[in-house]
Amino acid sequence: MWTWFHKLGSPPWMYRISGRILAILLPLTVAMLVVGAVWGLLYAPMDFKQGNSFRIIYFHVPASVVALAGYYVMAIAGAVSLIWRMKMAEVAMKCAAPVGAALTFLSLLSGAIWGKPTWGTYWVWDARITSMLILFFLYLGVIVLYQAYENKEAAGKACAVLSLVGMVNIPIIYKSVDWWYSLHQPATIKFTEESTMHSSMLQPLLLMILAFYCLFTCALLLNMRSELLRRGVGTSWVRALAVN
Amino acid sequence: MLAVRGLGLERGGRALLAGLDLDISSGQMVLIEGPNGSGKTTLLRSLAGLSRLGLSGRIDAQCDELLYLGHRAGIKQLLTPRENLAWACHSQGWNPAHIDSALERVGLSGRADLFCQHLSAGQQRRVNLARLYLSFDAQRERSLWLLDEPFTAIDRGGVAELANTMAQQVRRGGSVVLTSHQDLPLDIPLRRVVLGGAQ
Amino acid sequence: MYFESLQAALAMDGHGVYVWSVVVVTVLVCAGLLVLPARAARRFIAGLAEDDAPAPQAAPSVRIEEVNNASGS
Amino acid sequence: MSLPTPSLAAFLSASLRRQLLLAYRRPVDTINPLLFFLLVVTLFPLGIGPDPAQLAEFAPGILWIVALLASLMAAEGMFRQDYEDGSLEQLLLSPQPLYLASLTYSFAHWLVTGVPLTLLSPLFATMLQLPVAALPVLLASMALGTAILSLVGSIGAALTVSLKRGGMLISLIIVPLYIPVLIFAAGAVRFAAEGFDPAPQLLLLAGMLSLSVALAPFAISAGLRISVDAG
Repeated sequence: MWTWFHKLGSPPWMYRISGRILAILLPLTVAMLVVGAVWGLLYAPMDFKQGNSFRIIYFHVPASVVALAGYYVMAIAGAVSLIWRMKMAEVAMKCAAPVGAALTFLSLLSGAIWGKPTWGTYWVWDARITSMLILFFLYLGVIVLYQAYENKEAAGKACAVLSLVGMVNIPIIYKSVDWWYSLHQPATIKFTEESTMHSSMLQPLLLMILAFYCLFTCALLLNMRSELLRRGVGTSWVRALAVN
Repeated sequence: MLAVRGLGLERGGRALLAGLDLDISSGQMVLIEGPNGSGKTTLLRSLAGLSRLGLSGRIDAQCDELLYLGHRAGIKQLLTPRENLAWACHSQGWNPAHIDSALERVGLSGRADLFCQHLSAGQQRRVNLARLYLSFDAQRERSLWLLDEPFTAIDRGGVAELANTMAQQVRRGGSVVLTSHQDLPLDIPLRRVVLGGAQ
Repeated sequence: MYFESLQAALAMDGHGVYVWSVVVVTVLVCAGLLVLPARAARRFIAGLAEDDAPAPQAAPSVRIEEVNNASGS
Repeated sequence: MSLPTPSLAAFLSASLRRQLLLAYRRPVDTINPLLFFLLVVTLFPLGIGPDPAQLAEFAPGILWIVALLASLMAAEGMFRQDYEDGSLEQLLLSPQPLYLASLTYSFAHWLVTGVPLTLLSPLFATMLQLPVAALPVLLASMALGTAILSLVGSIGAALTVSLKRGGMLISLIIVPLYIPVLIFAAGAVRFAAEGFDPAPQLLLLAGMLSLSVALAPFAISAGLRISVDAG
């Protein structure tokens, strides 16, 4: 257990292993994304209330789910880096932030585009979209705080603290926004209720969610590799890479 | 009192020092020397526990009292010297009854109730130095002073008085670690740690 | 396939613009997430090969000396 | 390190007295947020029209948004002076528990910004035509809410105090965390104004306050340590 934990903290080991993981996971992810998208776009039946625009669900919901999960990944990595002073966890935290922010952005954009055919307007202060917007700000806060510190070790620590504070707050924020939405717009269109979804619609959605989780992992690993290289300037393992 | 093992310091991607072993025992005076930018202040701050970024190795402190005087005086401009020192007393558990004598020893008894913003730079430094006397009067067993350039902006008489107090602290069994550009007007054994020497 | 023709799939009863623009955005974001860091890493290694990075500087030495300037004793 | 701990209660009360004394000698820090509150409250009728019914409807939201911004403004400079003059270093070196010292800082900050805002809020509420019946709830929500804002704001201030351009950054960091307070506090006042029972929202605020009292000092302490180290 401990040797494994130790290895995880070693940059050359992580660089090598992540390369091997990516060699398998990356093609798999792309395949799942393509299959899931084609299945959802062309083969799944249409939702009769919303028509074909409902197919946006196959991109919007996976992006939202993984963006939220990504914040927890980031915060837990931050906690590990603070508690066990593990550099690798700090690298993971730093690299998870832009990936999560990009997925949150995708979720917001697809939600806005979806809003047009559904509500007739691009932006509706719906509970889900509002929560995503706040999540986007939380991600931006971490990214900008990291950039603002000149000392990157301090930046990592400060961002770990901030992401933990955000993690404690996320459930409160989500609950409060839900309550706020029910207060102001009682029982309007609630369209993405999973319970009413037919399994032929649900299956491609589940595949897409899995694909997005894999996408997050791949993007995180790729970012970490690039960050490990940058931090390892001058070390023997990075110079060995240059020779090959 | 303080055991340093394999200490390495790094700031801004530049190694300041590596593999420093240093034992500071009771009754010892240590002078950290070196050119500007050689890491004197960073070393002192890591000994105080303020600086942990870019630090490797171990620092074990076994003391009853740790007093650090840095570049930034920790003096509130809108408080009087007496009020400033009263908070220091509460924070460190010193006896506030000694404030008057401490202020007298730094030559500020007439200005104890003026706002610090009306004092000169040297006087403000002396308010800070009064904490040394408060610590001295508290007579703690294992007392460690970490002083960053304590003689800056102090006049000649003040320097002598300060050096004398440090000598007394050491004789009593306390320890002093300081950085200084000046020659010390001291007649006690000291250990010099020279940073940034040639390879 | 759910749709009868490629035209029907592209049009999606008038919702095609929205659905397919989301697809385009998703593809762009996914590509950006995967390609950008990979390219950064590749360029970094290429840059290393060109100019050999300077060896890490050893820390300056520390000298500890005992001075006994007790004048009287 | 084994340092004996001098009387904790005496230290905490001395710290609180010191913060209050400093605020008293530099009253501009206390008065500025209040003036800001007054100014912005004046802007709203000019912007959306003087119709009393309309103002009354928006009053809970306006009052709380402005309180939030005023609190944000006050939070920004909270540790700035102490960081620059070295008081923070001395605080970190003190053998006293930093957790309680941080809590004292936030409490003092609430006393000099949150409490005056709370006390003056009925005046501003009357200017915005909020029904008198809602004033007690407004006071309660302000007292609870500004305390949470002070604690959460301290986290942002602690994390950004060593940065040169901390001002913009602290808004980005802190505003998302303020949102639940805004929703429940403005909701409580709105409920009271419309004749519903605001107790659940006030209880939720109280719960959030307990949570922040318990957890925020950890984040504040960690933030201060990082900032002093990075400076």
